[in-house]
Amino acid sequence: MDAQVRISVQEADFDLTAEYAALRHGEQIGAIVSFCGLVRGWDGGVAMRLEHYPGMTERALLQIAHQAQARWPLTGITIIHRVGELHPGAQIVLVLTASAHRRAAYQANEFIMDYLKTEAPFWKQEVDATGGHWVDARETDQRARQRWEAEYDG
Amino acid sequence: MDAQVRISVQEADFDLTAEYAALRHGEQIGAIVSFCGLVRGWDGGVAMRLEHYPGMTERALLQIAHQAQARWPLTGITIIHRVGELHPGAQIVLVLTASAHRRAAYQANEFIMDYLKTEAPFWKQEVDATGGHWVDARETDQRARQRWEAEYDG
Amino acid sequence: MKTLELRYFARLRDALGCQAERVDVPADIDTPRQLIAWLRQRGGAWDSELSGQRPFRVAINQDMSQLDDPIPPGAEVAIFPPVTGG
Amino acid sequence: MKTLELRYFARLRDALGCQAERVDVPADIDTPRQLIAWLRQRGGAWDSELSGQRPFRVAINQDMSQLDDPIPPGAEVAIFPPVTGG
Repeated sequence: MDAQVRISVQEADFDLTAEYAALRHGEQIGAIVSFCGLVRGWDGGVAMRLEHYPGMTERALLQIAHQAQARWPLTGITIIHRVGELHPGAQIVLVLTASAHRRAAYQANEFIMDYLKTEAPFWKQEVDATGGHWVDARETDQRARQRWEAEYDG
Repeated sequence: MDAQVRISVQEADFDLTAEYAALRHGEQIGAIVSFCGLVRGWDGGVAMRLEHYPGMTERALLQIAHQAQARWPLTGITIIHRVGELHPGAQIVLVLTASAHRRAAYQANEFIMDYLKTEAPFWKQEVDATGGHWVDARETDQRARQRWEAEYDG
Repeated sequence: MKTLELRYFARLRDALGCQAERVDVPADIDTPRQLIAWLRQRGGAWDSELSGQRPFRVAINQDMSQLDDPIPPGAEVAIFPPVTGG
Repeated sequence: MKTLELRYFARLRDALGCQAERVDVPADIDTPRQLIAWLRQRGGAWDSELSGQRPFRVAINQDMSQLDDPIPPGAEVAIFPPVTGG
């Protein structure tokens, strides 16, 4: 099935409403799942800085979208990721998946986030009063991605 | 953890933006997942009529929210379900889950929809030119719910 | 005798031609299973719809219940088809 | 000799003090594993950061790659820490 795919890497904030409205059309969509990631605060935290690899980032996100599309019957996929300096509470990532069926929309959305966390070239730096500190990759994110390799989608 | 819980059964349409904004506060939320169910069209279909059991419906949805809350660390849960006559393309159900962690937000959201589909007293009638036809319950919805009974949340 | 508030919904209400009724049932009717058997004695749609050939669900005082759960006196007992919301 | 465009990101770029460079490598350097060994000969941070004690990833022409994938002539090869977006 051909899904409408939109990928954006941007400094600007995004608008869930507008992105949801853009995917909601026609009468064959039964489910739209959205994931919004927000910057969590931490003790002494001032901001989060997000670096990325221009060119490769869009390419990696598009590949992840295509993998999801190949695996589930989707009518639309939107992936927006912000870069630059973001303060606690800010929106950082948005993933929308639309499908005739709720399970496809849920599963594809979680799949995209799990792959994004391990395959898309973004790096976070936590900024506090002493400066910037690179965040280490988390083992739990690796495991979250790996379960899709073993799992037959149910 | 105490989650902010909002339940509504209503004829009026709902607004994803407003509901999302109501859950997004503080600096400890890392993930907000939303599910929007839409009425799908079908050949000759005119509308979907949704009947419910006033009183029990709210009670059942609240119980489902509390079960989700007991199972995952959530900061907020919103469940809105429309009743009455709805046309293809219309929004019918909205579930929002907010958490510090994305997996909790995803899993709780899917859990709530699976339980809602099998435990909340709503009944659908498809209306076409010949009148209204009650929709039969689907075996796949039963199975979707049952997997939560077996599954240890990962 | 004990008094129960019965409610019917959706396809089952249409088939039975009844939305709600107050009934006095024999004192020894303690469970939905016994109540259903008592209702089937009315014959016609009551007998055929509640025979179990088509699935139905029961709620006691607005909680989903099993066929052998106790029915308290004065309870609101609802009988309806499997739910189809969402 | 073949020419490669190297790029470094995030913590690794800071540690190496280098963001991007064009290098001429011996013609027999065909894979990221061989390229890494060649870069480590520079010593200092190059040797320690690329020793494998801290994990790193490699992309060839903007595709995530394995250590033994072929590097085409003129390729853009990026070396960076495991990603942490989302």
